[in-house]
Amino acid sequence: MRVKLCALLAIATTLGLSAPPASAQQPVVLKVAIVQQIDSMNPFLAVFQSSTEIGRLMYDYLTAYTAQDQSVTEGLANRWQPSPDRLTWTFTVPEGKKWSDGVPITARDVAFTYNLMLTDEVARTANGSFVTNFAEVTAPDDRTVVIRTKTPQVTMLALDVPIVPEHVWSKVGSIKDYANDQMPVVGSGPFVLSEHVPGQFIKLQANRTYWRGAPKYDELHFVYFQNSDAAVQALAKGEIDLVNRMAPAQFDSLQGKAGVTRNKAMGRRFTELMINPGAQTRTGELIGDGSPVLRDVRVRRALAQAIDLDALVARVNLGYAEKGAGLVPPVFGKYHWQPSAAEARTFDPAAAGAALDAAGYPRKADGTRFPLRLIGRAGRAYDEQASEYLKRSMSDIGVPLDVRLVSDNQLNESTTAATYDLAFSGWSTNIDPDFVLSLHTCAQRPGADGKGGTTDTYFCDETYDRLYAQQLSEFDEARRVEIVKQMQARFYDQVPAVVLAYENALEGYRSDHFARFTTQPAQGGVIMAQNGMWGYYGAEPAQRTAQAASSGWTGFAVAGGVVAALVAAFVVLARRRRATAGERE
Amino acid sequence: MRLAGRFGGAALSLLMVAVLGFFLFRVVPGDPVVSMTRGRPSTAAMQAELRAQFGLDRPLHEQFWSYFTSLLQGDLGTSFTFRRPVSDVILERLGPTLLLVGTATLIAVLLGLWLGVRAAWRRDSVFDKVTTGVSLTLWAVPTFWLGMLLMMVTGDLFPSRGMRDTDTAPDFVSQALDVGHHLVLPSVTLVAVVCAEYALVMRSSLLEEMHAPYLTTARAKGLRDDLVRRRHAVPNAVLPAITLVFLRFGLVVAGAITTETVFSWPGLGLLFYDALTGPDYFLLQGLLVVTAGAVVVMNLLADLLHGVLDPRVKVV
Amino acid sequence: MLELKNLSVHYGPKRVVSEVDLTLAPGQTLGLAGESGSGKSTVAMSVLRLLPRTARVEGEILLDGDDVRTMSWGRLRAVRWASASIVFQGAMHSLNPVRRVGDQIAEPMRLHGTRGSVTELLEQVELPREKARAYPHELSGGQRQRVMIAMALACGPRLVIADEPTTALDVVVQAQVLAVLKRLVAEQDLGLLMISHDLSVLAETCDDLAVMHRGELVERGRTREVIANPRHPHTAALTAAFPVIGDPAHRWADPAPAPEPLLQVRDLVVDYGRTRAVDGVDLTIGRGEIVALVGQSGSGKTTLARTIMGLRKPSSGRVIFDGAEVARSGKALKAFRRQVQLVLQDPSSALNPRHTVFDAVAEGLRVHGLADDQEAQVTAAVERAELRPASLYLESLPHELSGGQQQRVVIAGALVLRPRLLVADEPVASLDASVRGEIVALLLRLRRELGLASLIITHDLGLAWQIADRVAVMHQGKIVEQGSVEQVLLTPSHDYTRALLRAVPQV
Amino acid sequence: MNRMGRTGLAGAGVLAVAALVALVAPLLIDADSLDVTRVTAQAWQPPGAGHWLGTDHTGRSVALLMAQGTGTSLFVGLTAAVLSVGIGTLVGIVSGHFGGLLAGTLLRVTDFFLVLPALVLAIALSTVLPRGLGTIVLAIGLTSWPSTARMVRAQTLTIEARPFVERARALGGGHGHVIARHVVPSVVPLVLVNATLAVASAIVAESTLAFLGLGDPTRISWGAMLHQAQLHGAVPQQAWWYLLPPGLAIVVVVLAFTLVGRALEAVVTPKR
Repeated sequence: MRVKLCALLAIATTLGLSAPPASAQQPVVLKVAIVQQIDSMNPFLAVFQSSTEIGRLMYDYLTAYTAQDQSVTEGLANRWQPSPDRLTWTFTVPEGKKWSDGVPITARDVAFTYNLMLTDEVARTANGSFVTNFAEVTAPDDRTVVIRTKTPQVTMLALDVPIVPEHVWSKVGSIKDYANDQMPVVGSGPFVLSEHVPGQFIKLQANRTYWRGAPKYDELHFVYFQNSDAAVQALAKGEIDLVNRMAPAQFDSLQGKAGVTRNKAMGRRFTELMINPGAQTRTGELIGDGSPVLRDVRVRRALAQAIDLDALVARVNLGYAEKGAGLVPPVFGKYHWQPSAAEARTFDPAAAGAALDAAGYPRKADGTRFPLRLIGRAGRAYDEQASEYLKRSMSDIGVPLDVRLVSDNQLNESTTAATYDLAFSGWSTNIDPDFVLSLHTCAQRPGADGKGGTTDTYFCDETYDRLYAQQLSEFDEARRVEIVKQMQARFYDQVPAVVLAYENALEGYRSDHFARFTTQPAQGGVIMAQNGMWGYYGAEPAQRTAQAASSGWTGFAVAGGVVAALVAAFVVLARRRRATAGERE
Repeated sequence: MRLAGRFGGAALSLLMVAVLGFFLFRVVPGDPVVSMTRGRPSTAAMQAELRAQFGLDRPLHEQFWSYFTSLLQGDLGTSFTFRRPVSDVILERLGPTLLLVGTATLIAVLLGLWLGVRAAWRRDSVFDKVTTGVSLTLWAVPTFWLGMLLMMVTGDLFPSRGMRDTDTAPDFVSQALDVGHHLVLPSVTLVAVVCAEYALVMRSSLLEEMHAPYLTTARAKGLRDDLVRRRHAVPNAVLPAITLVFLRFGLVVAGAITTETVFSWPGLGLLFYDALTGPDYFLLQGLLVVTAGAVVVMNLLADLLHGVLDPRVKVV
Repeated sequence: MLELKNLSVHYGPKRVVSEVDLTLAPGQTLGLAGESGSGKSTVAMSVLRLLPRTARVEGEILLDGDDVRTMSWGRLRAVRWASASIVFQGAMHSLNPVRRVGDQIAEPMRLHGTRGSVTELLEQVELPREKARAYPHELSGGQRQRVMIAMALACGPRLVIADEPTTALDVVVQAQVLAVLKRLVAEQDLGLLMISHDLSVLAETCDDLAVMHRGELVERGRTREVIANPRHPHTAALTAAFPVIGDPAHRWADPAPAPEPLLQVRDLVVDYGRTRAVDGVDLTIGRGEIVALVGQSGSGKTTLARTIMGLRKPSSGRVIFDGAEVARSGKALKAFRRQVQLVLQDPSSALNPRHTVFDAVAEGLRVHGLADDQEAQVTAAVERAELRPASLYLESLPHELSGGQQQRVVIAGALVLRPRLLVADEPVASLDASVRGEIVALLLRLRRELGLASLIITHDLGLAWQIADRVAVMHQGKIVEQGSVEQVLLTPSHDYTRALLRAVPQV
Repeated sequence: MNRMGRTGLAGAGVLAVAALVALVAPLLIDADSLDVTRVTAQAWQPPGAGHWLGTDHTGRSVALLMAQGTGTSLFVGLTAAVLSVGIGTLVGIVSGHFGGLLAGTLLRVTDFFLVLPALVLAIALSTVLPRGLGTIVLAIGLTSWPSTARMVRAQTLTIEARPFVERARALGGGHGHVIARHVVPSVVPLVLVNATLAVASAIVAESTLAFLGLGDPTRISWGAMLHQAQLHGAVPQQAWWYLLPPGLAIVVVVLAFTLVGRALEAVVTPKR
């Protein structure tokens, strides 16, 4: 009986092994690792970066940014015209663009989408900020969209709102409960969502009728990874084709790996060290418990001068970053600001110490001046390491740091409640600098009840606010750039935060599977997390002979062999035992 | 009477879990709305809207009451992150966890009990020493570390993540093989740790019975040694072990968190880990209620099963 | 049929059986008597080679002429149960708790290919056939023992070894089981080797008697002769330990004048949930009087004693001590407990294994805050309990003492508080026969010297005969008969008392 | 000496060494050599001369980190075990000795905590409370006591059912007397065994929490090292020298505690 069973098992195992994974006429697939969860496939609700990125592949926006230099280019609309008072914008949606189900895309779809957001509070969840200034959106005919705004708005060509098909969405009852998972999902982008298994993967098919032309491969798969470590490993093994957001060490580990090409790109992110400038509410009440000494701008400047930004970039970022200066990273070249030699604070602990002496904070008998607290996020490699350096630098000028690394939530809590002296923070910026600049205006501070604040640094400066208002209504780009730079200079001078570094986006791909990707911008740009879908859309498959998938199956063979050997041993043993039954107890 | 008491106790436990879950996660610092909108253009008005949407602006006791009443109707609330009913999100992930934990438990039970019986029956033999030594060592091994080591050692032999490849042929055999292929490392990791415990428990349980007089009776009757073991000793000794297996099964579900984290296995453990960073209150509560509920139910099952297997225990 | 030649058994360096020679012919019944540790069970187990691996067996064990020691395992398995079977001690544990008794009886039959039916076997031991479907825990002690007997007879062996088959059974049940065993042995002409510490049980059943002492066979002969004229002093001690009711030589109590009452129990009722354990009991104990409370297990006698001590709350009724009602709590109860002391059945468990003799005896002093002069008081109490010199014992731990010594420590722990009443729950039941007499004598001497009254709770009518002034018989929570020892035990008036007396095995 | 005794002794030996390392390491190790800002060695160096266990992602010596981490791991293990066993013993004795509502409630609570998946609760607790060693200790201690409570309660009930406790009561002894003289002394050995095993599981729990990134990031512990190793990509780098030692150290120390615990158990529980 037992023997029979074992034999059966053995047969089953060998059968399992001999059946190879079916692989006839395999489509060309680009497999991309994502580390962040997908919160929703409904573009009105999806707020996670990962979801937005997939949304860009499914739905085109009204306008787009070129891969070359991120300038505005054709999206669904190919022409646009503001009125002289800058309050009315007219967009033209050309003929010939189609939804993935063949229905033509019209201006009415655009108007429908914006009006849905204007009327339905839930539809504003993700992208509401783009339409708050809208007064009215209409589509006088199938080709024309007219948007009237309440006040002149410079960001009218940066409306990052996915446009959805009216013929599908007008039937949706409650936006809140709509998961948008009727596969394939009707869209206008280069790819069509065809399958989503939460926590596992997302599959998109190439949109053969895409108006810019079909992508050069068949399917795009996003595969979920719990951490980037696993993703990097999978890339090294060839299980996936594209990974981003690598840690410097992981990036280094891929050096010289056959079949893998690394892409060190300029990132959209900057990391900053916030210095609590004496947080106040909009009504001027002090809140939080920031150290009072930091209200003195001379102290903030001295602290900033004592930080060796070059060393941080070299040791913590392992060189994969640019030294920080203004609020706009160099990837968005024209708005990026660098201090002139006169303005720049060069690293000089001695000068910093002298400045503190002069400001009235001499060293005490024990060599310290005043203690400060530093909050960072536990589990973020940068914070964990940079805090060590900062601790050292600050103690060199007589400021002992109490470093507390806390959870994401606790960090948010502290920064919102202004219960910090120094804190790590960071932002991802957009092509238009408006948002990142707005974070530092007085109006962003919380109300009298301490709630409703969206300020980053609790910065409130008249000069800065005046410049902010100016740039918002400046439609001459060159002059706007100039104002934006002035704002950054002011920010740099007042130091509510020290921009530590612009981190590189570290990406890697299987160049043996995909020969080339389109980066944005063309020079030193990123493949993933673009302001657009060029990276995925422009990927060109390499000439391959065979998919490398079979290599993984050796593992099964090994396991099967072990099982078979065990079964055989068991059978032999059982036989032997039966034979000797009489002599045994 | 006793049965009613059992059910009542289980229900009370679940109720306490629900209450604890609610308040425990309300203490988690951080405003979920801030977390939700972080790094995105958002205005104070939008945040307030979101807060209202999720009922976060209401007083705590009202929130609790509405949470509680809908819980009684099986509604676990709506996940902040996924914008979908928590029960749906959890159900989605239940399958992979059950597959992993089920496979691992099955193997671990069979292997562990077998090893434990053999080791105890030949106490102090080489087999016993090796089994006990290995079991004790494995018991000391942190699960996640074992997983990482296995991953590093096996190199390219097994996939490093997830439950299946995205480009496997859709027919059943290929899919099953693919899942099996992915299942090897996580289940081996889980088996190694769980099996060790079962083996040790089974061993000590059988050792307890080794000197029982009824075994002498059985020997005196002329039974072969292995018959004495199989017919008399094991049926008695296996009872506590089976109870433990059931008790553990619930806990293993929770214990799979680290394994699932290491191997990106798309189950409840991974979901729990993700929910913590939100913090996704309702999801966390739901997960706590579900995992604790699993343990409660397993406890109950263990009790009932014990009553069936052991005639001395009467479940009326 | 069975022949033991020069049998010695060692456990490591310890020799537990030394050079025993014994033969048993078919149809013969042999009793093997001895105290605990005398090696009698080891002899029984060696017959079927059931001793643990660590045992070293020397000599010959011939079963039907074959030496069990040298048989192959296969042969041995064939011999086991078919040639000789065993009725084990403590059927609760000797039966597999998770299998039906019918299966367990049938198992050896299937194994050895014996024909027969379980039903028939059950009928032989006077059990209804449906009991085959019962699990061991669903049977009473007597029924389980009958199952063991049925099982032993399943393969029609010619030799049955019964190892303490009736220990832990009630007198009445014991009598029934012995009757069944006796009948079957006679009917089927079996050889019976019966092992017991209780001479009276062996005397009931066996024609021949062998006595073991410290691993050696000290005496062997016809049962009547051995008991009537013991040649070995140990045999004599054993026989003396089992008092014969009605024999004045075994009545050690001095006649005492009718005393004035010390403790009075009036209409006491105790309920355990829905069952009434003590049902309206009236009982009086005079100063310096020894009263025996006898009854079967479950009759409520232990509950009565606990309630008198204030360890259980009565449902109704009163306990009056020295003219005053006993308080249920607080200081008054504590004071009462100083005057009344409890002596428990099993001295080894009545002493905390971690406490030295000194600690155990001094415990009462500490509880009552009588700390001054502790050492002298403890020494005095210990010596009074006849552990002399006290200094030899004070630092000992309980497991270093023998059972008798332990019981003396318990008594010393009671004496140290100078009580006026001793409540003793089966004070000698777990003691070896030879020690038993000494403890009985000690209790009597304490009464004589200190005027200490005692309430002795026992199932053993012989003990009552030996020690008590008066006897109260308890049955189903009620006292059915009480009076002087002679009156109750010699001329019982209640049916239950008569049934009890009938069940006592006669030497 | 029997096998149990020998392995127990071996375990004790390992623990003695670990304790010594934990005590001596902070005194001998130059603070600068563990300061990422002062370290001069190259990162990710495999074992070799100079760094006989290689270096980590910042160039610190893994061997030194190991030594430094010993103290944290042992400290957390010990204090969490003391906390857990302390609560467990108290609850166990109280619920075992006193009947009635109090015992019922305590029993209910114990059962409840027994049901809760300890790891899940510990993770939740360590997110709720501020980061730090104290939190870890609390999270582990507060979630692992029920089994001790169960066991102590069972032992208390066993002891209380013994005739010698009845005798003590009959002598007039009150709750205090019974608990102090009889229950506690007989529970202590068991508690000791339990504590030893609790240390073992607390060390594993600490490493798990640290691995999940919930530990005290400013302190070096074995679990934290594994967390760092994973965070900075030790597996893809095949940096076995960074991954292996902390895990092995955990295994060895936990095993040592377990062996000592089992040896103690064999001594404590009477042979039949």
